[in-house]
Amino acid sequence: MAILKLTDVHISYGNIKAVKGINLEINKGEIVTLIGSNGAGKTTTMNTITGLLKPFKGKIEFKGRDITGKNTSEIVKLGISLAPEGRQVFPRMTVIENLELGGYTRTKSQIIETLGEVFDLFPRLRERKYQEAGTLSGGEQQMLAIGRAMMARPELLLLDEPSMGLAPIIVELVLKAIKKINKLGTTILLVEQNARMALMTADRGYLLETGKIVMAANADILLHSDKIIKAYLGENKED
Amino acid sequence: MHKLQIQGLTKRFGGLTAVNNIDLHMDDNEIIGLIGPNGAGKTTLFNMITGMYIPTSGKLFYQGQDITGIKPYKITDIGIARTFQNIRLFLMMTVLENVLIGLHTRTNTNLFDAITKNKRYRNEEKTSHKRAIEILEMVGLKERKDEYSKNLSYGEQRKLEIARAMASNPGILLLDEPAAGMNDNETAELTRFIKTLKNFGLTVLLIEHDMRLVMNICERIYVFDHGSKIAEGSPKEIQKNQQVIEAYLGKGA
Amino acid sequence: MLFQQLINGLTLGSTYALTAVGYSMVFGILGLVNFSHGSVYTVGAFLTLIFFTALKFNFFVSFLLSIILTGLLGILIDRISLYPLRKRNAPKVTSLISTIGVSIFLQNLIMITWGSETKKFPLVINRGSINLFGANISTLQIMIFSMCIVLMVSLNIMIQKTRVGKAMRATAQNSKAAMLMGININAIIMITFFMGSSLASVAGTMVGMYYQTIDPYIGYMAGLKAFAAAVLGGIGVLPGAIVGGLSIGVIEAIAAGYLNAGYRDAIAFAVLVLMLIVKPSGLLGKQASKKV
Amino acid sequence: MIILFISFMTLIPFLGFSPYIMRIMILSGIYIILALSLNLLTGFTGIVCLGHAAFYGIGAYTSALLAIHFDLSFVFTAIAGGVVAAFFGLLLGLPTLRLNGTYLSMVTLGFCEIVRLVGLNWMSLTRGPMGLTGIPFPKILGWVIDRDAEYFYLVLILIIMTWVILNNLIQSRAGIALIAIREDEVAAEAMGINILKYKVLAFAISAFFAGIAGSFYAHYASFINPQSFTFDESIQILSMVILGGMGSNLGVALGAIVLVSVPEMLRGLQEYRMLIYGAVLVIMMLTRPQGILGNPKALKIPRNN
Amino acid sequence: TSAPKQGKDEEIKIAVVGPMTGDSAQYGQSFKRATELMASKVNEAGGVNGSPIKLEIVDDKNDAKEATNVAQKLVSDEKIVGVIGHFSSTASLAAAPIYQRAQLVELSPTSSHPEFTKQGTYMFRNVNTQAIEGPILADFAVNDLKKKKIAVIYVNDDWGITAKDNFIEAAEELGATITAEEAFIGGQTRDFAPTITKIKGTNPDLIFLAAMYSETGMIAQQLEQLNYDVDLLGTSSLNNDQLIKLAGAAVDGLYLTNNYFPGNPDEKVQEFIEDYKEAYGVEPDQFAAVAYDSLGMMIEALKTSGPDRVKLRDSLVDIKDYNGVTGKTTFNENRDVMKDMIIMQIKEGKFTLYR
Ligand SMILES: Nc1ncnc2c1ncn2[C@@H]1O[C@H](COP(=O)(O)OP(=O)(O)OP(=O)(O)O)[C@@H](O)[C@H]1O
Ligand SMILES: Nc1ncnc2c1ncn2[C@@H]1O[C@H](COP(=O)(O)OP(=O)(O)OP(=O)(O)O)[C@@H](O)[C@H]1O
Ligand SMILES: [Mg+2]
Ligand SMILES: [Mg+2]
Repeated sequence: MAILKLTDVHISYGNIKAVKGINLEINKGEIVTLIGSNGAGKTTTMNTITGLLKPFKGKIEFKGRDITGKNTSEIVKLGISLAPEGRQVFPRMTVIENLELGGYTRTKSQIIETLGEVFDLFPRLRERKYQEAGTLSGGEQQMLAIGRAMMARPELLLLDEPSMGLAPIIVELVLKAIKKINKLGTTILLVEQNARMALMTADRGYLLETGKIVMAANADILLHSDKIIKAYLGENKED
Repeated sequence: MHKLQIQGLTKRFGGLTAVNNIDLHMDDNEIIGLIGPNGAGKTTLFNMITGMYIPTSGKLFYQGQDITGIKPYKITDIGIARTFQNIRLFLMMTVLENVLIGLHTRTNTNLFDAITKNKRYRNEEKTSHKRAIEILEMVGLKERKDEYSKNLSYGEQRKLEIARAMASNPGILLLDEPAAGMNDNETAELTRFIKTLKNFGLTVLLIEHDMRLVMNICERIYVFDHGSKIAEGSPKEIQKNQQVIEAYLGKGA
Repeated sequence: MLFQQLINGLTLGSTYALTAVGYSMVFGILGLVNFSHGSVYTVGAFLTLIFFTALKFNFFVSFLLSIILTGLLGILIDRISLYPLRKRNAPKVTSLISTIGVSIFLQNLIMITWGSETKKFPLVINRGSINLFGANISTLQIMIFSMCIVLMVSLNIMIQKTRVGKAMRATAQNSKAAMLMGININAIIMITFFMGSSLASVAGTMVGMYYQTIDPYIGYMAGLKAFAAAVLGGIGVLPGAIVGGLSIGVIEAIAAGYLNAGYRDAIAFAVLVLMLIVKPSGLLGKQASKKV
Repeated sequence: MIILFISFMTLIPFLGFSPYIMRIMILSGIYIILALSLNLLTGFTGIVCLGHAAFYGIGAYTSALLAIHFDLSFVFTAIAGGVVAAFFGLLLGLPTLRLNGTYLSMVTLGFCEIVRLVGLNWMSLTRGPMGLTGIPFPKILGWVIDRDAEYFYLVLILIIMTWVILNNLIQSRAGIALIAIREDEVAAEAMGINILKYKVLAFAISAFFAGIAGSFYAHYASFINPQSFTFDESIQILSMVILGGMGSNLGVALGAIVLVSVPEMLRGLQEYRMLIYGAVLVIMMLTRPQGILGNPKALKIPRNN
Repeated sequence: TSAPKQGKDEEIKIAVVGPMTGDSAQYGQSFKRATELMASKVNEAGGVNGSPIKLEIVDDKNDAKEATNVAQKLVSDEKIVGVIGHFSSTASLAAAPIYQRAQLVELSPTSSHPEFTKQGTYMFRNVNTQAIEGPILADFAVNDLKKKKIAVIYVNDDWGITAKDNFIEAAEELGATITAEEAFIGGQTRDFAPTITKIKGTNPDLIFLAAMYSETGMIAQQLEQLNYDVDLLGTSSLNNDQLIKLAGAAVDGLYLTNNYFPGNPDEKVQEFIEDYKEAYGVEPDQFAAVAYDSLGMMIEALKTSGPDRVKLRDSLVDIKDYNGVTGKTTFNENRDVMKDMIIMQIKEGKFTLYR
């Protein structure tokens, strides 16, 4: 059953139409990736799912419930969590306070439990527990943003370019973690610039181009599609 | 005499040593890579070079001139330009205006010229405008020149930042993760672009986590970990360096 | 005499401090200076007076009713004059002018409904006083001062330790991210306005009792001074508001007592300017760490 | 277009408006200069100045005192008023090296109060609350300005001067530098912009024109006292800028006209007047948060913050 | 100049200007109420030579700039033959040149600034200047109360400064010493504890207050809170029941000068108080009384001059011994008034005649 379903969703910024009628479905337990070049509308779509933006047309359903136009806080309480583009940490709060806020909708003991898991995944964050988030390095902030989204233990986790700014060794770690939490029952929607990596992690993928979905298929099919190879993977074959 | 020379540079934040006794140098027309795990101190080094942080100890020389502790705006004037890891565009200004600001240090009409709009002023206006358009063309943003920069997508904003930094016609260009937020194709395009910069005679210091980009274009690479330099050498050497693999590259690379 | 002047200054300062806390809270969350705060303070004082003298309620009932109604007024002000602007992402200064409009409106509304003449504010607390080192300290002075300290401590605990407090700080630092945490920022903003405004009512009532008179213009200078106090202490930092308020009160008392009463406000502002130049983020404010 | 407009303006005194209307127009003119000058500071540089009335007052007092005691020509006293105000602007600009945002606004507010209170208490210079009376009519090259039409032309000339100078300034590299500072100081500095220099410059130029407006006012009203240069006055000028649309010179000029005229139109309402005025202010902000001529696009969400 | 042609029952317009809003609005309200009372009385009795009086109440917020705007507006309205106002000397002074140019009478019930009537030939006032009141107060303090050490608290505006200067000059001439001279800013200062503490340190026998009633009330109460018992002396501006309502026992014993006394058994005065109370539910204050008389005099003058601006001025100058609620009034050659003054004292919550 589809846990998330977007039907003919249109999103615009004033008169700039960023997303022009997309249909998208994610089934429970899947990892789905959304790929596309700069400005295709990936972030716009993610922000709309979490209610930060309101679509001017179309319908968004989560677990069969219509959540179109609902407030972000309500949507989050229903079980969707986003690690946003550009990290958006709380700059003058410590690392641990940031993480605790990630679990705002949960109880204290639940928070403490998940906190341990996040720290195990990113030992650097444990080291910097009491550092103000605004003074963390770029990559450290990215770890914090991912960790904070995990703190909510959402049913659907949205990750907008989680690998951005992370060292290769950490990227590997994050991908592993994504697979792991997915196994534990979290559905994941992943936006990635690194299409190869995303498709290797995901079960299914959508290709977004200038606000429209142009391809939707299983990940390995996309990975071998000529169009994708040429436009997104091309070039790098040599190494 | 090196174009840029760094001697024993250190930066502490309270008890944390973010950059620890670093020596580093760059020569004319080199493209140098700077890599290392998250929080290794790479951005902090940039901040010291550009005068945004005052080093705890150590010295910086640009073309033999001591530039330690000089104000950021003077550093730019001297010839070092940068981009930011967290994009910092002038969001409420158009793409073109952003680049015009980049030209600030390379223009010199004074208030009197501006108020009277004299010939000198009008000539300079024309040349700056032309130059700005040229630069935008190079990064492929010419079509969007009148768009507010906040309306660009993440990737486009990155390109604009590079364009803006290039506008000051720097002796050294410091790029902090320029490929972050770009897909493989765009990264490839960026790779070509940075290579052309070299042909224009620019010297580039590049922080990047995208190894394909780094290995492709850098002549030499410095590797930091926990604020210290752990390796230095050609891409080939670095890729094989066991310490670097363990701390940074991981087995996937 | 110096000791007496210090006492005078601390009491005056406490009244600024109580008002400053409200400024500081709203600023802390929304990053905007709510210039209607001074008028809200006046409304608070008048409501207590009206309930007490015209409707003959018990004083504490009157006080409580005023606190609640003034709190609700705060929410109303936000809903009418700020919320629509926030929704449209208008620049912060726009909200500033909007709150100034509200302030002018409220002040004149008070004047029309209750008249512009100065009114007697009954002294409910026994006027007993103690003599300490030759200085005269009244019960009321002690009460105002302790109120200030209690509020400072409890509010600080609330902001730092409770869930609501954390949500408030999160909203202040990044409202978009706060929403993503599941925080209902509209509710948080309402709570903030309610608390800030009811504190203004507490301050207004206390000051009314202390001076035993009120008029529709009490909020004007009090508002300015409280704003100054909040900034001096480090705006958004609640203990800072208290420290700032007390400092300005003491400076004024000393200036009036030893220098020239005509210049007392000028001296207070001059010291404020100098202190800010020395410590640009206020006495207790932390210099925003500049990571680039 | 512009020429048409200006020639229309020159005709106004011949259209037989009552002295009262002429007075309102001349006052609007003064506020247009004030709003334009504040726009440089607030609209372009992003400094919310709560003390503009202080510069206005300093200009007024300087010019009035020079005229009363030395009987100098308006050209000289006005420039002197501007220069003295600019000097204080420069002083106030210096703390911007360390101060920002609300803290800086507070300093400007404090400055405004200090100037007013000094004006109120320095009896020997300013005659304190009694104010300066008998400020002579403006004299320019022997020509005495004492009729409404003449005042109207004088203020018109001052507006045009202010407008042209500020407009050219804003379009120049200095102007873009100011906007860049408003948008992101760190990035602006990385572009080679000397932040302190430009902020001080903005303060000084802004204060200069406010000082000129002040000196015109002093000679026009022939009576000034510290009451005319309060914090409320600063707020009034700031409201004009914001209502008109920060960063739009035409907008803030309109803002000035509106905020001078509205209270006049409401005068018949007696005690309800200010009540309505407050409400009007809120409603105007709500209907056009970006200001009358501000750019509506300025309201969209910045992507990264 | 010829008077505009006017029929018998065409109304005569008189403007009443004062602070209807702003922090002095209560004084403007007194103007408004008193003049409306007078106007309706006159109109009921058939108006001035058959023409009804029409008042135009205008707000100047007690602000100099607003005052000039108002003045300009009023002079443009040809129907207006005279102006009662403005309230403060500051506003009156600022507006004076405009009235003078337009030859419109500006009769201020309250402006006591010495310069005011020197601004031109159309300025009148219906209040003793401080040059007259100051010496009376000083004489009373030194010779009657036998107080030699006097502290002064004054409001830092034109009125307060002239009041305290005139008082101090006269008092020092009579051999008194001034122990302290402390200013406060009207409508702004509410906290007097530091000032009182300072004055207490100089140990005076009497404090002279050049202040309005609202601040006087606060000063008296704060004196009491600080347990400081000292004699107080104030000016006629304190003659307002509100003072007693506000400060109660704290102002008991306070002396003040006056020319309007509600306890005056004179029929005229009692009738005025009755009518005022009936119309507005409050007792008239000093400001109401002088405004009432000011309009009364203007109407008296209009009876001979007719609705003509210039003639009105000339006939106002000629008014002799107008018998109003504030006593007998005559304008001197400077268009200032000289009114007799009485001394009152507040006793057990009442204004009582002291001398
Ligand atoms: N606040 C905004 N106002 C106006 N236009 C916007 C805004 N945000 C995004 N856009 C435009 O909407 C389109 C989609 O942007 P979006 O950020 O969703 O792209 P994206 O796929 O996430 O790109 P990237 O990979 O670069 O992050 C782009 O053309 C962008 O310029
Ligand atoms: N202003 C500061 N205060 C405290 N700590 C800081 C500050 N700036 C940086 N740091 C710390 O210094 C270390 C180095 O940070 P820096 O930003 O230089 O890392 P980086 O190498 O650029 O990492 P990344 O690849 O993640 O961007 C980090 O651990 C960071 O938390
Ligand atoms: Mg994106
Ligand atoms: Mg970095």
